[in-house]
Amino acid sequence: MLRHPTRKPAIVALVAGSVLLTACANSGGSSSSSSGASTGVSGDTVTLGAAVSLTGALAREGILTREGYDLCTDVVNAKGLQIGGKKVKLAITYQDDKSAPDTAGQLIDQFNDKGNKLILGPYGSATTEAAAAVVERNGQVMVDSSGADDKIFTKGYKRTFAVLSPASKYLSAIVTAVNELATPKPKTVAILSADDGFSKTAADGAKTEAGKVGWNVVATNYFPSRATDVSSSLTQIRGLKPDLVLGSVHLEEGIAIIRQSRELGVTPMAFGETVAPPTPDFASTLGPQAEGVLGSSQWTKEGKGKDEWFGTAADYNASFQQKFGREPEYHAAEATAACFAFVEAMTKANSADPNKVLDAVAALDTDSFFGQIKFNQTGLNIYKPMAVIQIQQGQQVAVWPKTDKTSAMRWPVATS
Amino acid sequence: MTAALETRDLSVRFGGLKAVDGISVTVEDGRVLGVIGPNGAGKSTFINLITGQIRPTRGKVLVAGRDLTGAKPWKIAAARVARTFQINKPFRGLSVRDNVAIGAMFGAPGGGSVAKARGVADEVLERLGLSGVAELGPTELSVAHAQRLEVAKALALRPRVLFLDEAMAGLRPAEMEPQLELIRELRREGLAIVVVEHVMRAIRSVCDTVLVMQEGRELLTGPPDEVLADERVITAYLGQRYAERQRAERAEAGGSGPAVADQVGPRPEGETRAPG
Amino acid sequence: MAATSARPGMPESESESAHPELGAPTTGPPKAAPAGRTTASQLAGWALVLGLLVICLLAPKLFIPSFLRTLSAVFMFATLAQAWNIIGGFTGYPSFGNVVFFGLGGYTIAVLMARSHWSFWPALVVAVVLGAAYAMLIGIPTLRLKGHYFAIATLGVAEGTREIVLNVPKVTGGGAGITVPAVGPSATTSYPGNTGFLYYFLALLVVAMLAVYAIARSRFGFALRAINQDEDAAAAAGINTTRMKIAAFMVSGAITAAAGSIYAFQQVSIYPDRLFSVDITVLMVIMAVIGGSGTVIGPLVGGVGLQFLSEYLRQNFTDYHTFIFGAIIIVAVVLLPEGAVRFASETVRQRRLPIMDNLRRYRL
Amino acid sequence: MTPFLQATVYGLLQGGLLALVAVGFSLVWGVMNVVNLAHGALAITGAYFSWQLHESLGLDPVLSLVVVLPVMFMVGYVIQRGLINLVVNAPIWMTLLLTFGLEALIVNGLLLAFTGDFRSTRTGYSTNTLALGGVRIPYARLIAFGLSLLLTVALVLFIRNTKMGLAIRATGMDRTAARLMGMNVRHVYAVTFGTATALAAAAGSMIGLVGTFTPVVAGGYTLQSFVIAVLGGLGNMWGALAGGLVLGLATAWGALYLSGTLVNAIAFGILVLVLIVRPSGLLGKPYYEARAEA
Amino acid sequence: MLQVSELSAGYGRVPVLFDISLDVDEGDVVALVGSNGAGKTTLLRAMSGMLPPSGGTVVLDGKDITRLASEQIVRLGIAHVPEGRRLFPGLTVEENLLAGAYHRSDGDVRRDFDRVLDMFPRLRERLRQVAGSMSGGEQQMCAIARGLMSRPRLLMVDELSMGLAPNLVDLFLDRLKAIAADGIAVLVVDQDVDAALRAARHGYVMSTGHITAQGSSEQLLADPAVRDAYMGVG
Repeated sequence: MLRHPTRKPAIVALVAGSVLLTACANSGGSSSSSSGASTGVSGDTVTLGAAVSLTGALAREGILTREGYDLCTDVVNAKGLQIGGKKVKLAITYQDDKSAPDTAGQLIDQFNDKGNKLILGPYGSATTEAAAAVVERNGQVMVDSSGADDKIFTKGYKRTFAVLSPASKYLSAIVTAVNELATPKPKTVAILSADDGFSKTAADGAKTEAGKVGWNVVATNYFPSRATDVSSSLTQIRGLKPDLVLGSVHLEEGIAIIRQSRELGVTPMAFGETVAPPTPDFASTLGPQAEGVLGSSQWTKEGKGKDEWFGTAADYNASFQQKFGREPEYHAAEATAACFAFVEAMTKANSADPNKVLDAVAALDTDSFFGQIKFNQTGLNIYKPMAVIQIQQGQQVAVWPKTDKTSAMRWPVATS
Repeated sequence: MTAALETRDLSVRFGGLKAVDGISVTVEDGRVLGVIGPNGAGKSTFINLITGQIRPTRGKVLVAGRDLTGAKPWKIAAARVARTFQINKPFRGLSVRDNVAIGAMFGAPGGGSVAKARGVADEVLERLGLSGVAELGPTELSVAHAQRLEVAKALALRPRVLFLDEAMAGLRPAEMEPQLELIRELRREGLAIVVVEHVMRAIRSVCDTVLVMQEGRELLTGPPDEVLADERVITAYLGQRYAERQRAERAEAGGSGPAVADQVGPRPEGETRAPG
Repeated sequence: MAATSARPGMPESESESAHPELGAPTTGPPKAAPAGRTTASQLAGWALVLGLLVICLLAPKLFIPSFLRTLSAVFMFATLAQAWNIIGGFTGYPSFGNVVFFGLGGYTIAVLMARSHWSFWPALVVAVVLGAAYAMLIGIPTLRLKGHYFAIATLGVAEGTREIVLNVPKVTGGGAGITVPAVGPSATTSYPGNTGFLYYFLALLVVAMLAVYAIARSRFGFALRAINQDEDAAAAAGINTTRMKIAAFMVSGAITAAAGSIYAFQQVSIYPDRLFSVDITVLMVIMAVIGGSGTVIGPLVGGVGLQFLSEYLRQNFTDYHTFIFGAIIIVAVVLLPEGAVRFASETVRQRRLPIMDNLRRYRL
Repeated sequence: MTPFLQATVYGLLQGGLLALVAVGFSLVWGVMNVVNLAHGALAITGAYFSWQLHESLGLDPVLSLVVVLPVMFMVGYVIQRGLINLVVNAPIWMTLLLTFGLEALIVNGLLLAFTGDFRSTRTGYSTNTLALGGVRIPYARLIAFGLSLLLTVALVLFIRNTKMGLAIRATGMDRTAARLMGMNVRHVYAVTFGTATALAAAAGSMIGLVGTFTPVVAGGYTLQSFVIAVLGGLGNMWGALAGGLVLGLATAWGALYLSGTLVNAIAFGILVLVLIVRPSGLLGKPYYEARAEA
Repeated sequence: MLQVSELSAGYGRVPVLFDISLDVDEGDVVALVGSNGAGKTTLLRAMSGMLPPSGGTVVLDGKDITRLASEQIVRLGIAHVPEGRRLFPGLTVEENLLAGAYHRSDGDVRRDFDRVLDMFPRLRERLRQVAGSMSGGEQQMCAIARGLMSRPRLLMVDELSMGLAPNLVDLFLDRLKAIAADGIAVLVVDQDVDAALRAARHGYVMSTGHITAQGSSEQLLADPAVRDAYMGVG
């Protein structure tokens, strides 16, 4: 028990004071040191800022995104980046947004203070949306690699560009592809979706598209985002015997749909899912069960585009494999593509000044390993089609669009 | 005139156990009722029934004629009924003064501001000779002071009815006298006081009436000397054998003198808690 | 005759407690700070706090913009810790669901501003009132529970409330989140920017600090501390324990809801996963406890210290910061179980570091 | 009718597995009054352990328990003896915070060691199902369910019929008296925690067998353990099993007849309701009730 | 067999025991009596390792056990039947008894089990009953039997008669004598000076943390000064 209780406030105030002051002094001092670099080039290095999720719920995809960014700096620096007549080094500074949108926004501000005006997007729609708002306010420029929710592109932001297709295309691409390639064509489709914004937008897109091609959507069923048990949804649609089951999902729900469908005897002609099938974990986790599952992908190694940094999609595939010992999936590719957009724009503008880069990004019209890149008014890549892949013999092969396909789509997929 | 405190047929059962069974008492202003009985007789439960810690299953509690049966403890306190606990319950994080002030803040009629309550607390502490330890924490007190603190906390409510549950426990004889004198003084001031005690001397020296409880029921009620000499009480307390011995000794000595008055009963451990 | 054996409040038999600490001098920590009267040293302490406040008010001049944002997060968490302190520290009811008020406040703002086109300030008032009302609603049944049961019931309420928000997408946007109209023609209140929000959060922190300071010195605060120490004795002293506990929960809920409101406006787009994240609750508790729960200044110390620490770790240990933070929490819990503030005052009082005392205090 | 039966069967199977996750959590809570927020993280550690053994040695996840159980028992033993025992007597939020820190440490440690990739322990039988009319029962889940029953029974037998089990129960009821019987409470607590950890790890192995996992899902299993432990009554092994089954059924039926997005709401609704209406749980025993502050 | 020399102990800063010395020999029943709050329970706790003494020694069979933990002390042969009995309320009588033999690994546990049941036949009828649901007398039987299950050299019983019907007290005192006759030393603590001293050969009287008198039971019962000291408050 404290003998002199009345003295405590003084002591604790002292402690509080010193803590606060030390903290103020430290943080203030360290972050104000490098604010001079408005061109983005300090010395012979141009530094891009990237807030990615390294911990928290999005950690997995965040780390994949970082790999794509890392590959970009490796390749670009190996080839040598020339800006303003001199050779500069490309660097990316990473911060962990902890999968939290507020932290992502805060990080963008911190980048701004450190002179990082050029921002590579975080993983995920919520974090990207938070980042985009701050980027706009600070006069930074962001190339978004994975924030696909259409909502981001309806807000009139002028400084955020996305190399990727928006969420509404993710699942509808499978509908288009199947309608184009399948015989016999499916007549009924059930859509299963996670209840987060991105997934729901994708599900809505597929629903609209299915209506357009004349299929009957027999069920649209939602489950909690990041669920690993979707059995109830599957039990509900089993009796409806849909010809096609579409999942608007992330990896874990995507795996659960396939796995539990096999368990529960849900046997449509085929399954199609967003996000999950192109991810390496999908086939490795599911093994033979993954056979024949269709997936939408932002990128395939069969893509036809080509650029001077990364070569063709196949070349990209090779360099990624060399660095990481496995094939890239599209999260890495879209990350590299976002980085590429900056590199290309800086080269074109011959400057790393954010406003010049902004103009150059906006005016970009270039081919790449990721396909052709040109942004519209809202910042979306107008050329960017989705690709559809299928798992065949444990490998993902491109089946659509026809121009990029390596194999014919197997249809219907024998399921047991 | 209505009595300060009256219970009618007050009873509670826990499952099959009749912990308190049909107790009716009346305590007038300026009177002291002693409650005695062996372990598990239901003495503390009886207090808890009146002060609202436990709701009775049957019977009535009247405070100055007002029916407060089953009222919450703070309602009872607001009706100026204060109590101490058998196991001291000081507010450990607060100074002795503030421990006492709390009662004045909330229990006293009309309540009071912190400053006012501290004033009241200082008065009470002064009266009880605790001024010197007002700044200490309650865990730093001696046993005697800790017992006094409990009384002080109760007095800060400016009670009309005061329950003292084992306020003498652990005290040395020299320390006991001031405590007894305090009770007499409060009685003179017109408080109705209920004393639960194992120290028979205390019972004999301050009580007007003694209620003897056994197994939740009233064994008998009467003036202290009479009650403490009663065969039934001796037997209830000390068993058949001891009672016989006492009788034999008394017969030998010519049958005079108090019987159990100076005896200390068994400790009342674990009596307050209801089963379950 | 010398002293007797029965120690006040600690009878020889241990029958009143299921897990008595054998031979320990006290069965629990001094849970609440004695409410001091105004003394010179106390005034000095508060003067220091005030000085810091002035420094922080001048922060926009002193610091660069992103630091303002960091600072507003610091203020927000200190506020949240302080709000938790009212119910958890003073009253002794460890709510593990306080984030529910944060989320409720945020969603009130977002829904009113986005759907009903209210401006921020009236919406803030509604949010605060709703925060208090919700605290009452859930407090009436849950505050009858104690210890772990209360903690888990409130946790369940918070998680359940998030699920409700997720399941009414027409109102809340569901998992897709909801966007406060902050810019452009649909904006009902102009967006205050980093500096603005810094002041909002600072103002709220000051309100929270003053509220807790006032509570600590008021009858209400005495009632809460008495309840924390011994609810039976508190009731016997005339305290309407039910009403006081609910009132404390309401104040805590109202302040937390206000923080959530400002946060939602600052973030523009909000999502249920973040606004009802159990991590935010845990941070409140950690900050209050490691700073010193039940003291006025402890949550401020804990909130400021830990938020800066976590920020520092995140910036400098990009991959390992959560790992390190976890380790630091473990060490802090073991070495500073009574909080930094009490540790500091003990150190000053005893003129030595009472680390071993702390280690011995709660171990088996 | 078939959807109902299917949902029921599936709910029971899922509930059985969740019960196995929760039974150790409930044991620790009941005996030591410690709410272990790192419980889910320990389960996932077990999942990685078992997965690693399968990947590198081709060990079947059920067989791998021969290694996983004793090793994880030791891990739990050390955690309790070296860490949690230091704050066992502190106010409850201290143990909550300590175990929360432990959870952060384990989850991020796993993330650093194994990355965030989703893993699954894929065996030859993991794709097969048993079809009974329209109702299908996946073998892997059946195995997991069976193991859950088996381990629960084993735990009950251990607690009921062994000297250490007696010590665990005795210590949970009266620590002081247990000491007077010559029981080394530190050791008994550590054994309790070790047992709980081993059981959690066994559940983790099964999680890997029937589905996928990654470090960040740990928290979800802890939350479900809360619900189940409260439903079943603290420290009550059969209660944990019953609680798991009730939770499994409630969420399966709720998702079938209400909405798939409501499963979590249902779980937490049950939690809050049980706490308010009957804090001792469905099968709560009075002596734990008395012990458990309610 | 057991020597306590100048033992002191307290709670925190409050001293409770002052230089207590006492001896107990094999086969003895020794009574420790004194009024409420005299420090009897604290003394037993200090002897059985539940409360670390601040000074003095406790020696059992020539071995200093002063600083040992209670779980070690019971292994060395001191069984403490605590105040309030402290049975494990949710365990059956049988389990409570086996808990008493927890530290033993010899083969005689079953035999001792039968012996204590012979001593308290009532318990045999209650073997499957949960201890918390028994009457006070039955609980005391169970507690003493549990203490005996540890095969002690010294059995310490705190507040033997608490909450017992007077006629039961006699039964318990007889049993304690029988136990002592088997060569186990018994230290019985009670507030009922008459009962405890009649059962014991020797006795110690405690008052406010001191031993104020000691001697044979007859001496103590006859000594008015002791009676005064014991009555304390009178």
